Amino acid sequence: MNDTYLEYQAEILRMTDRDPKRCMICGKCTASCPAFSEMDFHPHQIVGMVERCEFDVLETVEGLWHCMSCMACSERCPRDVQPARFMDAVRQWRIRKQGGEHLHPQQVPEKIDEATPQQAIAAAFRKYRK
Amino acid sequence: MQRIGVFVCHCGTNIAATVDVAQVAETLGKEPGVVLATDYPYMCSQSGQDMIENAIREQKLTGVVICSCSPRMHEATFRKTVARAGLNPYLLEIANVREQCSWVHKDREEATQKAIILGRAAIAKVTLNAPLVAGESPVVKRALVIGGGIAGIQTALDIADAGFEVDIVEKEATIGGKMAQLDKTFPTLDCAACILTPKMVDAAQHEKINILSYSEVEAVGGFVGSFRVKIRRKARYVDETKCTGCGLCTEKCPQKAVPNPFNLGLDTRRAIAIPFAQAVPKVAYIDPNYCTMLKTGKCGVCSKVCTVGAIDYKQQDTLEEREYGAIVAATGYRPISLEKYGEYAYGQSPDVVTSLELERLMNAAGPTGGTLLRPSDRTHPKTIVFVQCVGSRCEEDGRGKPYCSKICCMYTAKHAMLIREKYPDTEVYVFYIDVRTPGKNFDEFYRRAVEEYGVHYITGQVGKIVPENGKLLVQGSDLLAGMQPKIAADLVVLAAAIEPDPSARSLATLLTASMDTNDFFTEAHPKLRPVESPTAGVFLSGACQGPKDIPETVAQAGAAAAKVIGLLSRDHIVCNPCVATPNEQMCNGCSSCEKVCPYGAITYADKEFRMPDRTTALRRVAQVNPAVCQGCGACTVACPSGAMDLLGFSNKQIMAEVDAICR
Amino acid sequence: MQVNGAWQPTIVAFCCNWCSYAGADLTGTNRLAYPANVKIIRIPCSCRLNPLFILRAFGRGADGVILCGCHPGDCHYTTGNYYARRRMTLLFSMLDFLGIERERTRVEWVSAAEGAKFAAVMNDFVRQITVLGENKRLEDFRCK
Amino acid sequence: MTFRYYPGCTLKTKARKLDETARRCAAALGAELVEPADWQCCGAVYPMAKDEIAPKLSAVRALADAKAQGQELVTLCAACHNVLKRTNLDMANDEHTRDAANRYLQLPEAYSGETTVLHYLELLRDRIGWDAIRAKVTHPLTGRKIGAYYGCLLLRPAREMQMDDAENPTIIEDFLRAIGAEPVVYAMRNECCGAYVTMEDRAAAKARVEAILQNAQACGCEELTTACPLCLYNLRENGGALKVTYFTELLAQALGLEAAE
Amino acid sequence: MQVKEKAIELLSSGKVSRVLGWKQGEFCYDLTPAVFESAEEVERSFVFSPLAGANLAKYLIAESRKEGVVAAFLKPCDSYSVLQLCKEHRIRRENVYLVGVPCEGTVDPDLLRENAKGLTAVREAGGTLVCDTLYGEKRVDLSAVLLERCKVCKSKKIVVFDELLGENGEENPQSTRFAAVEEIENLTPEERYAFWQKELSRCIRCNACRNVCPACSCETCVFDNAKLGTDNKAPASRFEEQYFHIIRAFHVAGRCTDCGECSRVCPQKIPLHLLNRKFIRDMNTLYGQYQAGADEESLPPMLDFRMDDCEPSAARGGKQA
Repeated sequence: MNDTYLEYQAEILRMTDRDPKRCMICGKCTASCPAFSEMDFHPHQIVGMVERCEFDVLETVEGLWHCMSCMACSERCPRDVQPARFMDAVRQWRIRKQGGEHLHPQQVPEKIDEATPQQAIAAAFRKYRK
Repeated sequence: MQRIGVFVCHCGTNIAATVDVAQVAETLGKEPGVVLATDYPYMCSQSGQDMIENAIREQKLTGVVICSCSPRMHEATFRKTVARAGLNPYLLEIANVREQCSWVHKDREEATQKAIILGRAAIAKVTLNAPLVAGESPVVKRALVIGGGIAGIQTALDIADAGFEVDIVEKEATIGGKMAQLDKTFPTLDCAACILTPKMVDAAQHEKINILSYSEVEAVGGFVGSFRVKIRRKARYVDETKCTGCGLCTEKCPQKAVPNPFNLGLDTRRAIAIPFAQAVPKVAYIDPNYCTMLKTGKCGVCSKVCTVGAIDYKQQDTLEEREYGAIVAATGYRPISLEKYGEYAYGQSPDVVTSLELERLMNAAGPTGGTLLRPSDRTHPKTIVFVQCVGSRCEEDGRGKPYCSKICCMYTAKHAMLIREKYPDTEVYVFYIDVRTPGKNFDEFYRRAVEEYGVHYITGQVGKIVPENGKLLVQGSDLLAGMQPKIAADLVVLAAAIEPDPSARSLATLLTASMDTNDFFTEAHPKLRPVESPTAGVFLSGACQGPKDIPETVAQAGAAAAKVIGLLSRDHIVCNPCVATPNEQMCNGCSSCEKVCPYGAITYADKEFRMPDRTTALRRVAQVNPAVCQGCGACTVACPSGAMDLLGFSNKQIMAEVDAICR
Repeated sequence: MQVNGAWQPTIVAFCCNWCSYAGADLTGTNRLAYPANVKIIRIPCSCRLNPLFILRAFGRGADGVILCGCHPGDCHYTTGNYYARRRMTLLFSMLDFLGIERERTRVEWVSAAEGAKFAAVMNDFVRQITVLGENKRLEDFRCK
Repeated sequence: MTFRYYPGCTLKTKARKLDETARRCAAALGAELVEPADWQCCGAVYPMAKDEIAPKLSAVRALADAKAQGQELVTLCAACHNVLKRTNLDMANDEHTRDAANRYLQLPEAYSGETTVLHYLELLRDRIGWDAIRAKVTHPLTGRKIGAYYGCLLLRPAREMQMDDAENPTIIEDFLRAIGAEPVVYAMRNECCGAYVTMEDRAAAKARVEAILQNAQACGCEELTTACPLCLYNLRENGGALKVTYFTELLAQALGLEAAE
Repeated sequence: MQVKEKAIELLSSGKVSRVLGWKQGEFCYDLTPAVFESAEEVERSFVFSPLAGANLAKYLIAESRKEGVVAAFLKPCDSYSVLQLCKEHRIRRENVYLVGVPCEGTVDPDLLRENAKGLTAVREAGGTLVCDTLYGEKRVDLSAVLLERCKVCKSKKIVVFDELLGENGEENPQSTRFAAVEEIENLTPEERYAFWQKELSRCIRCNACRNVCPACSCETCVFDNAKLGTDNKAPASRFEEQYFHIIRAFHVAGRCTDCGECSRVCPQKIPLHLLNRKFIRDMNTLYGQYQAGADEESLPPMLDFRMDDCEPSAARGGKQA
C-alpha cells in the first residue's frame, strides 16, 4: 500500500475520531440515506474505502457532494461508526487537497432566488469550499 | 530446614523456545533452601509427574515450585501429584512462565531473566506456605430451581428423577415461560405447546417436585451444601388448594379490559384469570391493579360464582424459609424494549410487531385464533417484511445490545416458511446482516426457506419505516445489488434482541454470583465449567447464561442437573482451604472485617486472654466460618491491625513475592 | 533495575485471580507482547491488595505498581473491587498529596476476555514509567 | 428570567418572522431575551472534522459572552442551535479545540464550555413549562391539525443535542398540545428535506420535500410547523402542498399577539 | 470548680469506683491524664482547666474492662473519640459513666509560654489566663493561645454522655479546618514533596502520635509485628517515615475523628493531622459527608461503596505538574 494513502488515512481518522473497523457492513446508513439515488457511492462504501485505503477511488467519488449532512446515518449506525463524519472528513480532504472550490462564488447567483435564506449560502460555502 | 524442589517445564517448545530453561533451573538451584532444580520437556505428562513424585520422596522435599503454564491450567493437576507423594498439596507454587512470560516476550535473554525472577518469587512464597487442610460441611439433599421455563422445568425433572427433592420458584402464576408462548419450534416445526405441556404436567405430578408459582426469592443465606432461602409467595387472592381451575370466575368477571400478558397485550382478558389453558398450576389469580373489588371494595362477582369458595380477597403475601444444598438459576430472557427504535415505527403503527408477538398472532390459542391477521384492521397481510438484528450487535448507548441474540436467524426462517406455507400469496422479505445457522440441520432449514418457499432474503438493514395510507413503507438497503429498495408492506416483524430477565440482576446479588456487563450470569470457566457459576453450589441453566435456543437450553439444563446431582449425592463437601483466618491475639474486635465480608462469614466471640501482666481479660474477637468464607481477602485489608490474614495468600507470602521481584 | 548498565523500570502488577490474571493468561494465549519489566503477582481479588504491599514494593525498588481487577460489577466475590476502588482512590490521592508521582500507580479493570487490553495497558504503563524514570521519592535506599 | 439570545443571520433577514414572534412571545411569557450587540454568524454548519477550529470561533464568542453575563444562551434557528450546542460540548470536552480556540480568541477569561445552550423549544418546555404556557393561551388553536416538521439539525446527533429522542421526538407535539392544536404524528417528520443541497441540486431537494409532504398529508396534517428557516424555505419553495409556519408564529397566535391568517 | 466537685460526688456516692481526669504534670502548663480512686485523691490533685488538652478516650479501652464503673470527663472532641471506640466495640459502654464538659478551646502550652515568659503558675478567669511569671503577673487572652485544632474547631457538640455539665454546643460547619490541606494541594508536586520531606524527615519514630491516637488502639500494631516483617523502629531511611505515616493515616482513615492529638503531642511539631484531614476531606468530597464518631450506626466510607464511585484515576491529591 502506498505511503501517501496511509497518510491520507491517518488524516481522515484524526478528523473523524472514529474507527472504520467497527463497521460490520449492515448497510443501515445507506438504508437511511436520503440522497441514495443521487450518489455513485454510498455511506457504507465510503467508510469501507477509508478503511481499505482506496484513495484513488475516493478522489473521484461524486456522492460526497450529494450528502445532505442530515446525520441520519450517524444517528442510526448500530456500531457508532458515524458515517456522516467520514463523509465530511473525506469532503474536507478533497477540498484541502485540490485547494478548495467545489463551489465558486460566481456560481452562487444563478443558484438562488429571492427567498433563499443566507444560511443556505453560508452552509454551501462551509461544506464545499476551504 | 526447607528442602525445596524446582521443576522447570519446557512445554515442548512453548516455553523452551523463548526461555533458556536449563539456565533457569541452574540459577534457581542456587537459591537458599532449594535442594533440587531440574527441567523436563512436559511436566504435566505421566512421566513428568512421576519424576516430581519420586523427587519428593527421595529428596524429602518440603516444598515444590513448578515453572510451567498458568496455575489456572494445571495447579489442580500438580496438587494431586504432590499429594500422591505424601506432601500436603498446598506446599506447591507455580511460576507462570508460559502465558505470562514465554508467550508474551520475544527476547530470549529478557524472558529468561523474567522466568528466573518469577521462579524466585514462587520459591519465596512456597517457603512460607503452610500445609492446609480443607474442611468439610454437610449437604442438604434438596435443590432450588429459580425460574420455571423450559430450562427450569428440565433441570428440575432431571434432578427429581435422580431421587432428590426440587423446588421450582416461578415469579409468574404458571410455569412454562417463554416457550409456552411460542407457536412452532425450529428446525423441526413441532408445535411448542405439544412438546412443552407434557413436561409441565410431569413436573406438576412428580412426587419430588414442588412448584412454588407466583413466588420470588427474597433472600439467600448460607453456602454450598446448606443455603437458607427466603421465598415470598405473592398473594394471588385465590386459595391454591381449593381452586379447581374450572374457569367460571374468568368468564364472569365484569372487568374485561385487562391487557393479556400471555398474548403480549394483543388482546384482553379479565381481572381474574388463568394465564392459559394448559397453565400449571391450573389455578386462577387476581391482578390487583385491575380488580374492582380489591381497588374499591365493591364487586365480588368471582367470589359469588366460585363453587368451592377459593376466592380470598384478604390474602396476604407470605414468606417461607427453606434449606437447599444447591441452587440453579434459570431466569431466562425477554425481548428488549423497542421504545428507542423510532425509525422502525414500533409503537407508532400497530402493524409493526416483534417476533414474539408474531408467534401469538400465528398461534391457534392466540388473539386471532391462529389466522394471521394484522393488528390494525384484522386483514391478511400480503406483503411482510422481517427486519433482523433489531438491537443485536449494536454498540450504541442505551439502544441495543453488543452481542448476537443467536436465535433470531432461525426463528425468522421458521416464521417466513410457515407464512409462505399457509399463505402462498404472501410475499415475504427478510432484511439481514448475516444469516447465522451453526446448528444441526439449521442451514438446511434456512436454505429450504429460500429455495422451497421462495422467501426473499435481502442483505442489508432497514433504515426507516414510514406508515402511510395503511401501508408500511420500508426503506432498506440491498448491499449486494447496490440498491435502496422501498417496499410497501402490510406487516413488519422486528427481530428484537433478547436480554436477560431483569430479575436476574437482583438475584445475582442475592446469590453472590457474578454477571457480565450484559447481565448474563458468568460461568466458572467459559469452556470447562460452563454450567457452574463461580459461586460454589450455584448452577446456571438456560438463557440466563447467554442467548440460547431450545435444544441448547435443554442440554444445558440437563448438564446443570447432572452437576447438582453430583453435589447432592455427596454427604459432605470439601471446602476451599484458602480462607481468612484471624489471629485472635491481635484482633481488636472492631467489626471492620465483618462489614466488608460479602458472605457473612465473620462473627464475633468474647474470649478470655492472658495479659502480659498475667491477669486475664475478656476480649471480643473475630471468628471466620471456613465453610462460608470464599477467600476474597477484603477483610484482610479492612483490618487495621493485620490480625486477619488469608491462608494461601498471606500478607507475609505476598510481601515475600514483592521482595523477590523487586530485589 | 539495571540491565546491561542501563536502567529498566521494575513494574509489579497485582492481578486478581478471576478476571485480570485470566486476562493476562489470554494475552499469552493470543501471543500479544508486552515488556518483560512487568511481573505479575496473583491475588484472589483486587480487594486483597493491602497498601502495605504497594509501599513495600516501592521501598524495595519497584518503579511502578499497577492493580488489575474485574470490572466494577463483575467481581467474582461480587463486591471486592468496589472496596479496592475506594482504597486505591484514597491511597493514590494521599501519595499525590505527599508529592509522590501520581503516575507511578494505576488501577485498571481487565476482564478475563480482555487479553488485548491487558497488553495495551502494560505497554502504556511501562512507557509511562520509563518516561518518569527511576523511583526516587519512595524508595528505601538500604534495599538498593 | 433573563436569557442571552442568539438570533443568527437568517433571522435578521429572510426569517424575520421567526425572530419577531419569538421575542414577543417570550416577553408575554415573562422571559426576557437580551441580544448581544456584536454577534456574528455561527457558521451555519458544524464542522465535523475535528481539526477545523476556525469555523467554530464565532460560536465560541457567543458562548463566552453568555458566560460573562452569567446567563443561559437561547437560540432559535435549528442550524445555530446545532452549531452552538456542539461547539459548546467541544469546548467542554475536547482539549485540542479548547486550547486552540482560547489561544486564538484571547478572551479575558478562558472559556471551557460553562454556558448552557437552550433551544427556544427547550426554554418553553424546561424553563417556562407547558402548563404555564397553557395558562396564558387566549386563542387556542382548537381543531387545527398540525404536523411538526423537525428536520435534522434540531435533534441530531441526539447524544450531543440532548434535547429529545431523535427517532421519536415529542417536544413540538407537546408544544402544539399546549397551545390547543391537534398534533399529527407522521414518520417523515425527522427525515431530511435536503435543504443543504438545495443550491447544488434543487431536484433532489424537491424529491425529498415531496415525500415528506405526501406522508404528512396522508397522515392527516393540514399544515406544518418547523423551527428551521432553511426547512421552511425548502418546504415552501420546493413543495407548496401544505401551509408551513414557524412554531413561534403559532405561539403568537395562541397568545393573542397575532391574528391567525 | 464544677468538674472537680462532680468527680468528688461521683466517687463519694459510690456511683463509680474510679474517675478518669487530669492532674498536674511536671510543669504548671502541663496537665496529664490520671485515674482517681477516692474523693480524697481528687481533692488533692484533680485539675481541670483549658490546659487539659489530653483526650481521655483511649484510656477508657483498658479502664472499661476493669472491675467497677469508671467515670470520665469528656470535652466535645473526646466524646467523638469515645463514641467511635464504642462503635468499634473497644470501650465497654456499660462500664463507663460519661460526664460531658463544654469546651471553649484548649491551650497550646508552647504558645502560652511564648506569651508569658518565665511561667510559674496559671489559672483561668472567664476567657483570660492569669499567669504568674518570674516577671510578675501577666494576663493572656485564651483565644490568643489556642491549639490549631481549637482555632478551627469542628464541633462543640458532645455526642455521647450520661450527664452534662452546662449546655451542649453545636457542630460548626463553618470550620476552616481543611484550609491548610487545600493550601498544600495548591502547591506544585515538587513543592508538596519538599514540604513533606521537610516535615517528615524530622520524625524520630518516638511513636507518641501512635500512642496518643484513640484510633491507633490495636492490640498489636503492624509496625510492631516482627512475625510479619513489617516492624520497624528507628527511621533509618526517609522511606520509613513516609511508610509509617501513610499506613498509619490509611489505617485510621474513616475512623479518625480529627481530634488533633497526634499533632499536639508530636515533639518534632510535625503537622500529622494534615494527613488525616486529607483523607477526611477526600472521603467527604468523593463519598459524601462523614464524621467518624458522630454516631454509632453509619458505615464508614472505607467499609462502604457505591456502584458509581469515581475511578482511582480521578484521584488527585493536589495540583498536577
